[in-house]
Amino acid sequence: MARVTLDTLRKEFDRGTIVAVDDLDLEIDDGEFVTVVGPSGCGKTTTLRMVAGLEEPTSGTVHFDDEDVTEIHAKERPVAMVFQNYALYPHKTVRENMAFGLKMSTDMTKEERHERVREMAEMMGIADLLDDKPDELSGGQKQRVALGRAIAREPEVFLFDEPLSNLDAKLRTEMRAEIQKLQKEFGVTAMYVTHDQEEAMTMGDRLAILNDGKLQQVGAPTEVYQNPVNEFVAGFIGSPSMNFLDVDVETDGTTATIRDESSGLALSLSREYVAGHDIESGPYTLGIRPENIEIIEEPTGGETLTSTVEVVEPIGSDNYVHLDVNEDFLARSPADVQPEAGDEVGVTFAEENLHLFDAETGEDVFLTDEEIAAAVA
Amino acid sequence: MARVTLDTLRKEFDRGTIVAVDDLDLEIDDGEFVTVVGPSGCGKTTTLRMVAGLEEPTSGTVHFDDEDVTEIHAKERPVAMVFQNYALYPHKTVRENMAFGLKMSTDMTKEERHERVREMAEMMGIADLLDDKPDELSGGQKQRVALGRAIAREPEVFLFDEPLSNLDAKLRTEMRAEIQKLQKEFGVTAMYVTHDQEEAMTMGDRLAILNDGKLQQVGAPTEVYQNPVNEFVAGFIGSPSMNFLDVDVETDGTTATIRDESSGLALSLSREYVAGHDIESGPYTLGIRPENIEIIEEPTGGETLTSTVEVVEPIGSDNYVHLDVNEDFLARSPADVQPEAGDEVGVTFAEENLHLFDAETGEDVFLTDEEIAAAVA
Amino acid sequence: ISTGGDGGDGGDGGDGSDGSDGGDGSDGDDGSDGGDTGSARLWADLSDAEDEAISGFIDQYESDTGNTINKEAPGGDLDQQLETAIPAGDGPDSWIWAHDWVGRFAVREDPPFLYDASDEIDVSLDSYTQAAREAAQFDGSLYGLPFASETVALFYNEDMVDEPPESLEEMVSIMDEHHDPDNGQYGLSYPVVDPYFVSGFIQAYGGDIFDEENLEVGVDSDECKQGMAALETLFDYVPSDPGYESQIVAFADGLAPFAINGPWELGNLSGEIENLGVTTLPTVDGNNPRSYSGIQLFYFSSMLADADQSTVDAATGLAEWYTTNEDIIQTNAEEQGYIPVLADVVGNDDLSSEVQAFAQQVDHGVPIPTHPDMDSVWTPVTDALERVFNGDQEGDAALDQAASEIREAL
Amino acid sequence: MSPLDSATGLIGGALALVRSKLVGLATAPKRFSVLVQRAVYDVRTGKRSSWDVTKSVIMTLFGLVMVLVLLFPLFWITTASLAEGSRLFNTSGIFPDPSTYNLGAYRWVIFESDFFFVDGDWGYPQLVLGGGGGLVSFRWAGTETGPGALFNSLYIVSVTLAAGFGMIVPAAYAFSRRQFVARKRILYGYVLFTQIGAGLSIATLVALYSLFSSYGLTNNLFVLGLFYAAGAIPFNTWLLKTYMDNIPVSYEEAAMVDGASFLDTIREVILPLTKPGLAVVLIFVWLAGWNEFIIAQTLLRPENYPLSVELYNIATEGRFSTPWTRFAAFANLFALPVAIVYFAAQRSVEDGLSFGGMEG
Amino acid sequence: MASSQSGTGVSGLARLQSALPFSSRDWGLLLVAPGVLLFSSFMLYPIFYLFYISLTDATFAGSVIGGGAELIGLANYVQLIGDSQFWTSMTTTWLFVAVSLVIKVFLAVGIALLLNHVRVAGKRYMRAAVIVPLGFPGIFTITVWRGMFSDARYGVFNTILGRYNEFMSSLSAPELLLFDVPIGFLSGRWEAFFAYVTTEVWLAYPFMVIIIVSALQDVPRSLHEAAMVDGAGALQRFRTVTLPAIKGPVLFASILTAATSFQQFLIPWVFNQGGPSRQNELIIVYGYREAITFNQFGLSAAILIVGIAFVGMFMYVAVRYGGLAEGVGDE
Ligand SMILES: Nc1ncnc2c1ncn2[C@@H]1O[C@H](COP(=O)(O)OP(=O)(O)OP(=O)(O)O)[C@@H](O)[C@H]1O
Ligand SMILES: Nc1ncnc2c1ncn2[C@@H]1O[C@H](COP(=O)(O)OP(=O)(O)OP(=O)(O)O)[C@@H](O)[C@H]1O
Ligand SMILES: [Mg+2]
Ligand SMILES: [Mg+2]
Repeated sequence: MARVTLDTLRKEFDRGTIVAVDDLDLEIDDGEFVTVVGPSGCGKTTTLRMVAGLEEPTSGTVHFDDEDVTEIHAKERPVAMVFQNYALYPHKTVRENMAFGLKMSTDMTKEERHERVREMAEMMGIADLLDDKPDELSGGQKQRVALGRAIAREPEVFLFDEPLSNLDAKLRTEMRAEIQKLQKEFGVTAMYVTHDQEEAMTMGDRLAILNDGKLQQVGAPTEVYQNPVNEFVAGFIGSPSMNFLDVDVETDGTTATIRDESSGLALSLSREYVAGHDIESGPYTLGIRPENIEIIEEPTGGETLTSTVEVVEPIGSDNYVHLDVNEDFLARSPADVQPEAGDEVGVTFAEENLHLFDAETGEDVFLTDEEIAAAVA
Repeated sequence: MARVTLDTLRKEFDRGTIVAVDDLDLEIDDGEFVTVVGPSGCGKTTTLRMVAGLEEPTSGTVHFDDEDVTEIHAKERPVAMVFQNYALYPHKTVRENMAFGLKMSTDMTKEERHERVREMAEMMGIADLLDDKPDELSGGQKQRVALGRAIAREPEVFLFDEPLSNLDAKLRTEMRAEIQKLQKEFGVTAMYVTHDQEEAMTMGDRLAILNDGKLQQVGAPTEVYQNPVNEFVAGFIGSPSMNFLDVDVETDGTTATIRDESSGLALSLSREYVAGHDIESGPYTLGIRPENIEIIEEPTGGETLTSTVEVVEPIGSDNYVHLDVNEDFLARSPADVQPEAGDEVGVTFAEENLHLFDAETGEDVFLTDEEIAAAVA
Repeated sequence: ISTGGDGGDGGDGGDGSDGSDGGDGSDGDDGSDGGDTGSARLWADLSDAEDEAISGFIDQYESDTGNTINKEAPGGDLDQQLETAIPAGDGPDSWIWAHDWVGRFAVREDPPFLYDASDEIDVSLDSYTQAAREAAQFDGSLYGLPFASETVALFYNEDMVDEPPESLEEMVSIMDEHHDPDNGQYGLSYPVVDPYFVSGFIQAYGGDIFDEENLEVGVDSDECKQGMAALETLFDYVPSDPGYESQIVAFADGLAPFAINGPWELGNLSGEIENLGVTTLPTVDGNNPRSYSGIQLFYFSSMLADADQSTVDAATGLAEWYTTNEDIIQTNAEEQGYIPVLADVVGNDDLSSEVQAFAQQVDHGVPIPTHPDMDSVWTPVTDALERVFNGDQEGDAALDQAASEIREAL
Repeated sequence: MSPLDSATGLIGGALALVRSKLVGLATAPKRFSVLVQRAVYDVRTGKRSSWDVTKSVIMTLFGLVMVLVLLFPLFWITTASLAEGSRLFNTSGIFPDPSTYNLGAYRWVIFESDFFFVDGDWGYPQLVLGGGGGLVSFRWAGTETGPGALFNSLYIVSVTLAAGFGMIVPAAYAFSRRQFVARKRILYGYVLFTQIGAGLSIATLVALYSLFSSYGLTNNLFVLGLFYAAGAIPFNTWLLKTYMDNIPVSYEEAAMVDGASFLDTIREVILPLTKPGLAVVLIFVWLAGWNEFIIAQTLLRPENYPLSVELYNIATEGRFSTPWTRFAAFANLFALPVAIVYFAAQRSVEDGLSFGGMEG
Repeated sequence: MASSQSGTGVSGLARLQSALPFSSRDWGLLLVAPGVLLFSSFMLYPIFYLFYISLTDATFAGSVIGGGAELIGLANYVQLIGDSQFWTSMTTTWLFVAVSLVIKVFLAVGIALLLNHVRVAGKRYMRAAVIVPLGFPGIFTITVWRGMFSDARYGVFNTILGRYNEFMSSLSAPELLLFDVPIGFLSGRWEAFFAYVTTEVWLAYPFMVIIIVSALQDVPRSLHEAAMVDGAGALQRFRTVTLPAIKGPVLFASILTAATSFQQFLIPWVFNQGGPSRQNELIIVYGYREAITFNQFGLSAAILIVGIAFVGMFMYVAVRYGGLAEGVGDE
């Protein structure tokens, strides 16, 4: 219903000593669902609060469509927000909670309000809870009420601040689907803050990754997953996360070898690969996703490296194989690959699944500066 | 260090109106790690508390090795417990927190205690926090302290009540490994309550599933995953969870067909399969795990059924494909299977991956009563 | 006789501020000063019965003269109320209290507290007894008019005492008969650490606790010490709490043959003790105890200095009328136990035997000194009495100490 | 939202609370008997050992005895208020002879003292024909002597409550939620002065009187009410601030995002959530205006005396002694409503005085 | 602080309304100001005035109100320092504060624990009953206690002790266990002091009990259970879990009630005017008596100023070092 544009949005706390959000540029299309992820303290909540009008930007602007709302008070912005702890008014019944926004921001009659609330509640499957107080509800029910309350107002922008983090896994999956369904149904523009991998990957049309107040990358989840612009994004997106190894690359322009003394890794890259990428000699950080690692139970010696199995965790469909390559080196193998702890196994990975990051800047060395700039637009 | 035996353990609350734990029999071997899962309110915590001596059983006994400890007070049992909210003494430093149990239950000198605590802390990587108070610590650090406190006492039985549920995903993975490592290192018998799928599957030597106070199944995680004894266990274990369909089976003894009108499912079972299992005609609930569903993007008509794609959720390594078979019907396909929402696709699954549950009792129809009984021993 | 202060009989009027009942405008001029009728404020802190009685008289006065009297009971300690109200210009025109404040308030200047009414008073001061006359004056100024006096005398329970004792020895021997605290029997009810109550015995040998005329402290005189010794013999016969309420109950419950107390208890006690007798305090070595007596006055407040003449007339008129009206004095004596100070009524045989006993005791006694700093006397003396009563100190030493404290303070 | 609304709301709430509490109290014996029956049953069926039950019984008895000991003075004086005569002591025992118990003193307070109406003159009911709304209406004819001390007390307390709440609630909110110049300093000053108020009244009595009278403010119930409010401000502001600190800010934010204005937020969210805190403040502010008598007596003239002063006057009425039965009866009638509210509001008081958040 | 940003030229009300909620805008001061103003004019101003009086030779109320007093500098304070009664009074007051505080704390903790114990049935009603005394006016309860402490043999406490003696002697208990009735509760210095303390404790315990009970209820059960599993017995659990949890609130209540105790006036006044022989004159009584009985208003004002200063200092220290400042909050 509204395009949200953040223009060099900046928020400092404590007289500039803390830069919570650092000149953020982000455009969210009308009806788009953008998830925002990043480690704790990276400024996700602060960004959201500036969009909601709960926090005044230090500089920069927020536009809804073409209107500059930076100076507009929260209560006048067409946004709805779902808080992490739900923030349901504990003294009001579910009905009153849901009707409150309508009462405040519309001039519907009481009957109209209650009618709307009833509809909403039926849609969310909480119609028979309307007269309960929030503390009589279970977590999932509270969550639904909080959603219902937000939706009832028919906002143009939906803001979610880790709305599912207090729920258990099962409920989380359920609610996730529900939120997506509702968002699509109403076509509302949505920003969704989370630090849950799965939510980040599955929910949004696009994914924005923040670190330390700065935007790292924006893009479709699979795009971000497959082509992370830097080591941070690569490590942050994906669960279990990408394995990293400090390596040295030696190249003569046509062939190249990747080596790591401590793990005994040695990998010659194919000519095509070297030709296709602009590889230089030097120290790099190599990245490889667990699912891209193949474990050879009976090593033949031709593998990329050999290692000892530390632990094998069966997770039903697959096994996590912890390897002694470095700390937390993990491979995800099909359930039928079942080495014993202590076994010596071979490990291979295909060069097309490799990521090489600049040891200093952490940037993906195969990307041009333009590509990196494009990743955050 | 001790074998824990629960014998028809029962706990009623409110004068018998609530049966929190219903005649539970469970034997945990010396040094074994058993995870206990089940939906909220199924009696996990209550069971644990009875083992710790914090709750008095209504009937039944708890044995540590051959000693009946049912009547023994909590403070005299050789158990350590890690609480969900850590329950660190807020006014004591980390050192004092960790030393408290030693002070109470051993007659070590102060120096010995501090020495032990220091060792422990170094092992847990919290040596430099020893003089901090709990509220100066982050969640993960608190968790470590709580663990350290429990371990420092060198208990014979370790009890964990959802110890990781307050942590974020990343930290959870880390702590999980740490707990396992420590448990193995000390060889302590452990009971671990959780409602997190992944923890349940990866952590325990055996997995015990409770529902409504009753033990449903005990066994190695993969065993439980692959051979759930009933619909409850099948649905509860595994994430995303098993898909269920109400079906009718028609059989003449040598061949059999499974049908479901509403979804158009029709599956002829092979002769071998029918011969190997003792199938009768009638209504059943069919269960199939998401990863066992194959999606054919260009349906040829020979599939088990055809359906419409609702949503495709990329989760990086795989895609979740939501199908319009019934509510929440989910297939997990490799990342390269990427149908569009709205596409008509074919769905097949192999008969060896099928589960058939009695429509009434929910029990796996292929198991004999003896097998079912064995599953809970 | 109506009782004051006890519960349950329900027949009394309200205790509090009656306000005015409204002058009904009948301008019956009396002979006093002629001219306009005025209104005056009167403060009084009285028991219910007293209050009811005086209200009646005031009504009478109002309808006789057309003046209005606003009688108020400010509650709490009247002197504290006066202390603040008068300087603030919010005080009463007149108030009723015993004469012991005359000196204290008379010396106040800037602002003054009292009004010298010598020029306004038409009645001859000779109408009053000499003690009363003197009590109303200070340094030659007339600050009020007296209408009653009071002192303490000996109450006895006729069921326990056949013949009221004449001397201390007789009294002691009767007390000996009854005193048995372990079985809840006592010899005497007597608030023995209150200088007012015990002054009679201390001064029995002729010593003065404080000699007002010469401004001399006499409490450590040999005479006073002798009197103290006599008093000490009584200490053994009273309940161990010298507090007023603890004492009176022993007599009121019929557990003690004697009480030494004032006329204000007549009403209560006659309700509780069937055969109540009152007599003068017993002689000590043949000396009559010289107890302090208080003279009840209508004080004239400095409010009158700036007031309309009509107000002055209303206030002084009431005082003159009330203090000289024989009917009133007689009625008050009968009903309230007021001891008359109007010369014509004193010695009148119509008075009840109780009142006569009190009157006689007044005759033996001396008026309470009105020196402005009397509180600096009372406190050390009370302390000394407490010490002796508690057995912390000998009588003589206690009086010596009190005397030196007083001299220091004055 | 006017302070009046909130005050009536609170009082209404308080009454409801009292009622529920009294109902609870009335049904307590029944619940108790159920408890006992269950215990007996449990012991019989071996669900609980008899030692276990005995321990509970002993602890309960212990608690009961302690409560009785603690409340003994009130019990004692209440029996005194029922006794004959006016003496406090009873040489035959601690309690007066029960056969003499009567309600005379209470009758005196109601129908003769100035408690309700001056001189206890209640006026009388009157039938009015053709007046008012209907043909026949019933009304109370005013008394001749005017309203008594109760009304003065209520007037003072209303002023104190209105002024107190009007100043305490916004200030507490501001302290809890806003930053502004000198915030910490003022708050610190308040904390320092929380307790100086109590003894201050006596300390500054004369200074006060002199100041009041020089500004012509003596004998003014309204000003006195304000004065009490002033004394109650530091402590109660601080108390309420502490309470509000524990209310998550996200409720306010949620309301704001819901489109509520500042005042809406206060009315719809802050005040309802602060209820236990407000209840405690209500009680404390009420007591500040209700019980004080020294200042009142100094500043007021008799026609304006509130109940507290009247009570004190009864205590000092006799020249040397107190008419105890009347004093006790008066005090009981005076304090009982407050005590009952206190009793009923126990839960709120405990919640409102929770300083658990104080540490860390 | 950041108010300059909101732009000028907007009307005051609009500014107020458009003000973003949690930024640092000074208009919060507007909400606080009325209270500060009222408090200052009715509470602070009189204190300054009192201080002024303490610098004059005012003798009785009239000279204060009428303005007849003259400035004499610090003479009153000098006189005070030389006054032995002042020192007696100061020591007695502090002793009174200290002793009553200690007893109060123990009693209140005991009551709170008992009335929060799982085994006590109907504890909510008991708690409600126990706090009822807070609702009664001080003048009333104190007068009643005065009556109970009568020295007379038939005073309440003496009667009770007498019964106790009878009971004990019927058990032929040794003399040592008997009391020498009647005890002169109000006539002996220490007996009277004891009576004051008892009454003060009774007046203050309900407040403490409420606060402690609130604190006890905030202690998570799991802490007790953790200690139990750690092998701690009941006493140790009390020490490691309960005590630390109630320490803060107890300290808080202690500070507040101690400051009130310091200013206790009615108890000594009603009981025996600070007697016997002025030995138990708490500071306020002393000041009051100098003014009212001895007409030394200047001196009295000096005493009271010193008293107020002491309370102020006490509160300052308590707030500073007692951790109360955390209540002030610097989020
Ligand atoms: N009101 C504030 N005052 C000072 N610093 C603040 C304030 N709010 C946030 N910060 C700081 O700004 C940074 C970003 O905080 P923010 O809450 O936006 O992080 P987040 O990404 O939401 O983290 P989380 O995942 O833990 O919720 C943090 O360093 C935080 O400490
Ligand atoms: N003290 C109690 N009194 C009454 N009922 C209780 C009590 N403790 C537990 N129950 C009930 O017993 C049942 C089992 O509770 P329990 O806490 O063991 O569940 P749980 O499996 O730990 O659940 P969760 O996953 O929510 O922690 C629930 O129905 C609960 O309501
Ligand atoms: Mg956040
Ligand atoms: Mg649980």
